Amino acid sequence: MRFSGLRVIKEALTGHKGWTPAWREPEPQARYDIIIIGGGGHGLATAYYLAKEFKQKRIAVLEKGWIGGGNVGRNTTIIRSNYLLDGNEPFYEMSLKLWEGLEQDFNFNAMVSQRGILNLIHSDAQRDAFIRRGNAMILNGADAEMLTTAQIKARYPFLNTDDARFPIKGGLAQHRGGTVRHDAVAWGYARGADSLGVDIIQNCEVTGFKIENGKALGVDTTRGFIGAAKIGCAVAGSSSRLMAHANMRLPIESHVLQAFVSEGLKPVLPGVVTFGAGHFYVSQSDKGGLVFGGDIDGYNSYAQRGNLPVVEDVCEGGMAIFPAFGRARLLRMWGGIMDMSMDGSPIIDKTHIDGLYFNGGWCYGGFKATPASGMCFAHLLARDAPHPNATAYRFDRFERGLLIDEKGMGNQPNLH
Amino acid sequence: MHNLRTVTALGVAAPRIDRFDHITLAENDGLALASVAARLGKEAACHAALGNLLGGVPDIGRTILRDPEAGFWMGPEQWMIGAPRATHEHLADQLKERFGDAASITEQSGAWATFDVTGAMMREMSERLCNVPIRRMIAGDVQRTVIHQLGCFVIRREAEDHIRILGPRASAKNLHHALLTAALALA
Amino acid sequence: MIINHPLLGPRDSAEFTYMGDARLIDRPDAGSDTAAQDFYDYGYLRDNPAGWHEELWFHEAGDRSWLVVTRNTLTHEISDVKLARDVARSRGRKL
Amino acid sequence: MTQKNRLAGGQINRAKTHKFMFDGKHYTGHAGDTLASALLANGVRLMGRSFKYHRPRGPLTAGSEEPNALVELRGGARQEPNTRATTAELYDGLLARSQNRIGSLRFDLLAVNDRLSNFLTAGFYYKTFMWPAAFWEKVYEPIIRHAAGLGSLSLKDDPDTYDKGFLHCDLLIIGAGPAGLAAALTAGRAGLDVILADEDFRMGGRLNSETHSLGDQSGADWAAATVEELASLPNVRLMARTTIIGAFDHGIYGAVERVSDHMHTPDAGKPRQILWRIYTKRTILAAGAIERPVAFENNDRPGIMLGSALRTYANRYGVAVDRRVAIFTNNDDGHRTAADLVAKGVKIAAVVDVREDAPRSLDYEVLHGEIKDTKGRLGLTFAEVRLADGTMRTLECGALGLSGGWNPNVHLTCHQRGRPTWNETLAAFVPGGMLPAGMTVAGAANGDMSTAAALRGGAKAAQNAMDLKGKLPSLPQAEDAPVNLKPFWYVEGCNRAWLDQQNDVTVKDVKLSHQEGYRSVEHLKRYTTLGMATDQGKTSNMGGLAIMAELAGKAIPEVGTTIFRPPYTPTAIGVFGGRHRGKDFHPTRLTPSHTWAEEQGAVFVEVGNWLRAQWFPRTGETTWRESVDREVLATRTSVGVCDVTTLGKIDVQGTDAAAFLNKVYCNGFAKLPVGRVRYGLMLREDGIVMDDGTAARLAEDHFVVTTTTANALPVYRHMEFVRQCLFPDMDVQLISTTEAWAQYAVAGPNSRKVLEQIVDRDISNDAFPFMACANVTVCGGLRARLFRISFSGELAFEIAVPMAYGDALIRRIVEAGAAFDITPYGTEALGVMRMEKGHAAGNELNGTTTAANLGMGRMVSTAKDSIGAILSRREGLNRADDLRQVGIKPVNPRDPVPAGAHLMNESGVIDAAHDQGYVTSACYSPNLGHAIALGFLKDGANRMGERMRLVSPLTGVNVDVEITSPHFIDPDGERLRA
Repeated sequence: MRFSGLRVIKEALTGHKGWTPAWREPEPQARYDIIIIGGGGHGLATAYYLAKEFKQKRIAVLEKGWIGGGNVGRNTTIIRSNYLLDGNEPFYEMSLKLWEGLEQDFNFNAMVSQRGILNLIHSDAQRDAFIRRGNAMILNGADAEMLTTAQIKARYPFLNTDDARFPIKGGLAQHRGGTVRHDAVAWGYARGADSLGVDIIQNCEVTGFKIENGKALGVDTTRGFIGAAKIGCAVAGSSSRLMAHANMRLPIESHVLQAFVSEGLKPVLPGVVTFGAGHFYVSQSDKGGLVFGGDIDGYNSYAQRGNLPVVEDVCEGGMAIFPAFGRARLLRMWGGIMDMSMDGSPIIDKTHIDGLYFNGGWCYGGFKATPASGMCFAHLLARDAPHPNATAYRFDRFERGLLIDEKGMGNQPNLH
Repeated sequence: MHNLRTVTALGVAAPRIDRFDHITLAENDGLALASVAARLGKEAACHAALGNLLGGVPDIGRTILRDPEAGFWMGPEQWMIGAPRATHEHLADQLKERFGDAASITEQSGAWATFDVTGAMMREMSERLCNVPIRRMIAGDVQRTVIHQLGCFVIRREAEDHIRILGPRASAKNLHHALLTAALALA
Repeated sequence: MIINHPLLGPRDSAEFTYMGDARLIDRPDAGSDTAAQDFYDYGYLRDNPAGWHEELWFHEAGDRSWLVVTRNTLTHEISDVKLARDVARSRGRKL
Repeated sequence: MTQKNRLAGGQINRAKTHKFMFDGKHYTGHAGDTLASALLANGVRLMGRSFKYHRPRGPLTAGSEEPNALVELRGGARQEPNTRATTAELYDGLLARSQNRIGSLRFDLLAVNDRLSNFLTAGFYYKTFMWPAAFWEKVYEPIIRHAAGLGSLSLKDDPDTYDKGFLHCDLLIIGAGPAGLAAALTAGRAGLDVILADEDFRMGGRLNSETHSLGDQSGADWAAATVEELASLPNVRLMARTTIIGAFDHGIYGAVERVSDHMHTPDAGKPRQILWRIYTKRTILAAGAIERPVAFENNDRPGIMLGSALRTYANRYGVAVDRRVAIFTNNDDGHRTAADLVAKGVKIAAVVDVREDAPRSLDYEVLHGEIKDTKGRLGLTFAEVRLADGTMRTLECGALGLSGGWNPNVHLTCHQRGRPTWNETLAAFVPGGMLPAGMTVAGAANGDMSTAAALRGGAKAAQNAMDLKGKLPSLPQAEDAPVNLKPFWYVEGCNRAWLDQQNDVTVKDVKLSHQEGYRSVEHLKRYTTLGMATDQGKTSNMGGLAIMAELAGKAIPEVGTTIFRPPYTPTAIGVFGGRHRGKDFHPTRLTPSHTWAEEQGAVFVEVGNWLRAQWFPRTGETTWRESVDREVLATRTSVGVCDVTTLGKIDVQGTDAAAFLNKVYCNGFAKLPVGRVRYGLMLREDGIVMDDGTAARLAEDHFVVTTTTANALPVYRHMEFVRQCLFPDMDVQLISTTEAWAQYAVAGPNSRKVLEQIVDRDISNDAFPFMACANVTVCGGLRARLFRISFSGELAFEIAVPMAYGDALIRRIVEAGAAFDITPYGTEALGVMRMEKGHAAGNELNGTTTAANLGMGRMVSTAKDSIGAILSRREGLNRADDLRQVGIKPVNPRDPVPAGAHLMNESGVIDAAHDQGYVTSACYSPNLGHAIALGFLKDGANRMGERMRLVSPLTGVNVDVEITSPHFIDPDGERLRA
C-alpha cells in the first residue's frame, strides 16, 4: 500500500480499516540466495538495496529479536558528513545524499530534518584542525562553513560565551547535517524491503554457521537451519559474538554508549550542537525532547546500560555551554552497544570464508551511515567487489597499516 | 645563602585562613615533601631506613604522624615523607643520605598545595567534596581521591574534626575555591 | 562500578582509567621470525567476549597501580582483581 | 477566592496560610499542601492540556507518577517547565502557569487537534508530509515543532547552584512507608548505618493517606512517632525530599535531594538540589505501589482520578475534589475510597463495581456494571453507567475515582538485569529476575498489599539483609485485608479511551498499531508513543500491555514489558552538572610566573587546563602581531624568557632507568652520558608517534624526562604500563613531577650573559655545552636544575627551581636581563620560533604521524626492541609517496599560508582526489618578513623548491607557494652551539 496525505484522509473517514501490516511475518524458507543477519538499520537497508538497486531475489533478513531493536532504535539520531579522511568523507557524503531522498524513495516519512550541525571551536589548534577538515569536506563535494562566534551567538543566543572556561572561538557548520526519526528508518526500510519480496524473519537468532572446506553454506538458527549462497553479517554491537561462530577474532571491542532525552519542551534548539572542549552533543526532537549524549563509558560491555560518572560528565558539558538547560529535566537514559574498532572506522568486506561477508565496526558513527552502509554492503554482496566509496573499509588494513584514524587515537578502541 | 623569597601555593606571601563558626580552612605553607620509592630488591633496607626515620613503615592507606618527619603510603613500595620546611628545606637530600641506594628519592615540596580543614562540619564538608568514607576514617588514615577533578590526598589527622588535604599546586586556587564553596554551602 | 583493589579495598571505578584486554601484558617477542604477525595479533585482534573478561585498569586517581580485573561484560560483576605487575611476573615476563 | 472544597482534618498546618497564584489568579492554601491539593481545595480541577489533542486535564494522581497536571512553576530565570502540581510543595508566593496551550487554558486554540483526532491517529506522520521533499524543514516540521513540546524554558542561565556529594552506609532504604519505616526501625535499633530516603516531603507513604489505624494510633501518627525515634538515632540518616533516581552497578545509587525547591528561592550559598552518590552494602526497596486507572470513553476529564488520589486529597490534605463523587472499581479499594469520603461528608453518587460479588454498603449505592462514557467540557459533570443488565444510568458527579488495582513499584529492580514476573492475584508485575546486587524488596513494592504485611515484610527484609539475630521489633496491629480483584482493563466497545493521558494514546491507537504490524511492546511503544511521556507510563503501560496481549491472543507476561530506565522521575540536568559550570567547568592550572605575568599585562590562553601567557602587549602596540613580532625579534637578537613549566616532567630513577628509556623511546639512551640531554621520540605500540621530548641524565640511575604539555598524563600512564605490565622486573621508579619544578627558558644570544649572573657555576660553552644538564645552585645557594636545550633554535637554557621559588626566580631573571632588555615572550612567539626552526609540535604530532612523516625514520633503532618498532614497519606506514614534513612559503611574500589549507599541484584539478598534503602550522615570520608554514606533503622530501597551490576553499584562500626545508632559520644549528 502506498502512503500519502490523501490516503490518510480516506482512512480517517473510513475508520482506518484499510491499513495493513507494514511487513509480513513469513516463515523462514529452507534456502535463500542471500541471508542478511541482523534486522537493524544496516541489515534492513542492505536487504532493501539488494532487492531494489541490485535486483537480487530470494533475500531474507534474520533478526534475533524485533527489528529495529538495536542501535538504530537507541541513538541520538544525528546525520552528518563532516569527516576529515579520504577513506571516510566520500562514504559519509554519499550517505547524506541518500538520506536526502530516502523518504520519497521508500515512501515512509522518517522525518529527515536538515537543520544543520555545528561543531564548536575552543582553541587555535582546534581551529586549524577544523579548517583542514572543512576543506577536506568541500574538496570531497560536501558543504561546510566556518562560523564566527557572533554568527553562532545569533543562532544560539543562550550559548555561554560570557564566563566560559573554554571560550568559543567559532564553529564549523554543516548545514545539510541534521537529525532523523530513528525508528522510522528501520520501519521504512523494512516496509520497503518487504514490499520487494524480502522475507523479514523476527525472533530468529543465528546460533552457528555451516562452513565446509572454506565455504559458508548456511546458518543454524533458533528456527532451524537455513541455507544460503551468500551470508552478510550486519550486527554491529554483537559482531564479535556472531563471528566467533566462524572462529574469527575481530579488531573490535564492544562498548556501551549512553544517550539521554529530556522532558518535552517548546522549541529552543534549531540544529545539532557539539561541544569541542567537553563530551556533549545535543539536538531537539520534533516532540520537544532535548536528545543528547557524550562519550562511551569506556569499558568493554554488552549490557545496554551505563553508569553515573558518564551521565555527570555529559551533563557537566551541557551546563558548561547551555547553562539555561539546568532547569530542564532529564527524562530517560539508555545505553547502546557499539562495535568500537581499532582505528575508529568501520569494516565492509569479505571474510576469508567464501560466501561470508561482514559489515561492522561502526563505533558511534553507525546511524548516520545507515543508507550508505546498506548500499555499499549490498554492492559487495551482489557484485563481490567493494563499492568505490567503501574500498578503504577492508579487513587487512590493520595488518598492512592502512589505517583510517580520524581521531588519531591508535589501537585503543575506547579512545575513538 | 640565597635570598629568594617563596610564595604560597595561592601565590601570596602569607598563608590564607578562612574562619567560620563551623569550618576553618587554612593553607599550610610549612611543609617540605619528598617521596621515597624502594629500589627493586632493596625493599628490606628501604623499610629499615623508614623504620628509623618514622619508627615504622606506613602501612597501606596509613600515615605515621611523628615529629619532625611524618610519612604516608602513596603506592606499592612508595611513601611520601613530610617535615617542617623551616628545618627540612633540603629534605630530599637528607633522605638520600639516609636511604642511600635503597630507594629513589624525589623532591615533592613544590608539587603540592596543602590545606587544613577543621571544625564541627568537617565531615559534612568532605561528603560534599570527595568520595572518602569520612565517617569511617580514623586518625592516620589517608586516601588519594578526587576533589573538583583534582587528584588529592586526604589525611585524617589526630583531632576528630581535622583533615589535611594535599592537592596539585598549580590548581591551588581552584582547590581552595572548591573547599570554600563547600564550606559556605554548609554555613 | 566498584573495583575491589587488592591493596586499597573497594574503590569507585571512576578513579581508574581503562585500557582493555589483559592480554596486552603478553607483548610478543620482537626478535621472533613471526614478530610482524604476532604484533598485529597482539595489537589489533580481540576475543571481546560476552561474559568474563580479564582487563587492565589503571588507578590514576589512586596508587597508580595497573590492575587486572576479571569482570563480566554482560552483568558488570567483578570476580577477581590482581596487581598487573604480579600477573605479569606470574606470566613470566622478564626484562 | 475561598477554599470551598477544604474539609476538616489532614496533615496540613492550617495555622500557616500561603498565598499563591495560578494563571494570574490569586488563591490561598496551607503549609503541607501541594500545588494540586491547594488548587483542588479552591475548586480548580482544570490544570493542564494534553500533549497532542490539547484535551483539558486535571490531576490523575496525587504523586510523582502524574501525567496531566504539569505546570510552569516560578518565573524569570527560575521557570521550571513540566512541574507536577501533585508534588510541587506549596510555599508563600508560589507562582505557576499552565502550559502547552495557545490562548487561555480554558480556550486553547490548539484544542482543534481534538476535532481532527481522527486524522492524527498513531503514526499518521509517518505516512504523509513527504511531498514536496523541501517542504518538510520549511513548512510541516516548524508547525509540528511549535505545536509539540510541553512547557518552555526561560532560556536564561539557571541562577541556582547544585551540589554533589558522596554517602556511605550499610543499608539504604528506599521509601518511608510502612515497610520502609519498619525496616529502618529494625536496622537502626541494631546500630547499623542506615539511610532512609523518600521522595515525599513528609515521610509515611500511604500511612498519611489512609484512615486505618496502627495499634491505637492513626497510621499518620505512628509514622510521625517512628520518624521521630529514627531521627534520634545517630546512625540513621533521614532524607526526605530525596528521590533515588537510579540503581547503578555494585551498590551505587544516585539520589537527588531537593534542598530548596519548597522555598521561594534558595538561601544564600545553599544549593537548589544535591546529587548524592550513595555507596551501600545492602538496599531495601520499599517504594510502594501505584494504582492504575481503567480505560473507557472520555476517561480523561478533569475530576476523573485514581481512587487512591481521592483518598490522599481527602485524608492527607483535607480536600474534597468535588462534593459529589462516583467510584469505578474492580476491587475492594474502590469501596475503601467511598467509605473514607462518606466519613468526610462527601456524597457518593454511586460505586460502580465490575464484580458480581461486589460488597454492599448502607452508606452508598453500589452498582454492578461499568462506566461507559462521561460528560463535561472542562471538567466532569456526568458519568454514563452501563449496568450489568444492559440498562443505562447517568450519575451526576464532579469527581470520579478509578480503582483498577495496583502495580508494585518495580522500577528500580529493573535498572540492571531484573525483569518483573507476573502475579495472578494482583494481576500485576512483581519484582523478578536478577535484582541489583544487594537489593531486596519489601511491602507493596513486593506485592504485599496490606499494611500489616508491609510492616512485617519491611522488618524481615532488614533482618535478612543484615542477617541480624534476635527477634523483630514489636510492630503495631494493622489492617491485613486480602486483595479481591477482577482483572479489568478497558470497557468493551470503547474507542477514544485514554491509556496514556499525556501523550494521548487511546485504546484505538493500540489496536491500530497491532493492525499495522507493530506488535512487540517496543514497536507498540515507539509507534504509538505509549509510555514515552514525562511519567514514563507509570499509569498507562499496563493497560496498553493488557490490550496488546488480548489482540495477540497471548497472556500478559508473554507480551513482556518495556525496560525501566533511570531516572525514576525526571531530574534537573543542572544537578548532574553540579558546580562544574562556567569557569569551574574544569580546574585551571596556573604557572609559577602567573602573578608576575598578570603584572606585565600578559594576555593568557587556555592550553589544556593550563593558562599560559600568550603574549605581553606593550603600550603603543595595537595588534597582537606587533607584540609577537617584537618578542620574537628581541629574543633572536638579544634575549627572551618564557615560562615552560607546563611541559610534563617525569622523574625516572633506578638501576635500570636507562634500559627502561631504551624501551619507551624508539631511539637509543643506554649510552647517554651523565650530564647530557638527548631528544627522544616515543612511539605507541602501533608505531605511530605518541610524543616527543627530552631525557636528561642527572646521574647513572636518574633521568628527568620531559613530555609535551598535552601528553604529560597519557605518557606517564603509558610508562607505568610498560614498567608494571611489560617489564615488571626492571628496577625503575617513576614519579610525575610536573608541578614540583618551575622551569623557564632563557633564549637568545645574550642568554648566557644573563644566566651567568644567576647560576652559581661556570656555564661557558666549554664547561656547559649544547645539550648539557646539571644539578646546580642559583642566586647563591638555591638548588636548581639547568639544561642547555633549545626549542627556539637560539643559544638557550632551561632553568628549574622548586615551585615555591618560581615567582622569585622569574623576577630575578628579568632583573638580571635588564641590561640586555630581556623580553618576556608567550606561547605565540614560542610557536613562531619553533616553526622558524622547523620543530614539530602538537599540530604535527596529531596521532597519525609516523617518525618517517617527520623525516626521523632513521631514529627508529633497528638495533634494539622498543615500543612500536615492529608495527612501525608495516607497508602502509612506509610508502614511497608518504607524507613528509616540509616548509612552505608564499611565492608572493604578502600572501598568507594558513594552517588547515591543502596543497595541490601547481596546475590541474583541485579536488580531494588530487590532494597532495596540508598545512599543519603557520605563522608570520618577522625574521623572514613573510608568512611561513609547516606541513605534510606527499613525497615531500623530494619536492624541495617545487611550486604548488595552497587552497582553503572554506576560508577562500588560493595562493602559490614554494616547498622548502622546514628549517627556515639556522639550518645548521650554529646558534644552538654558540
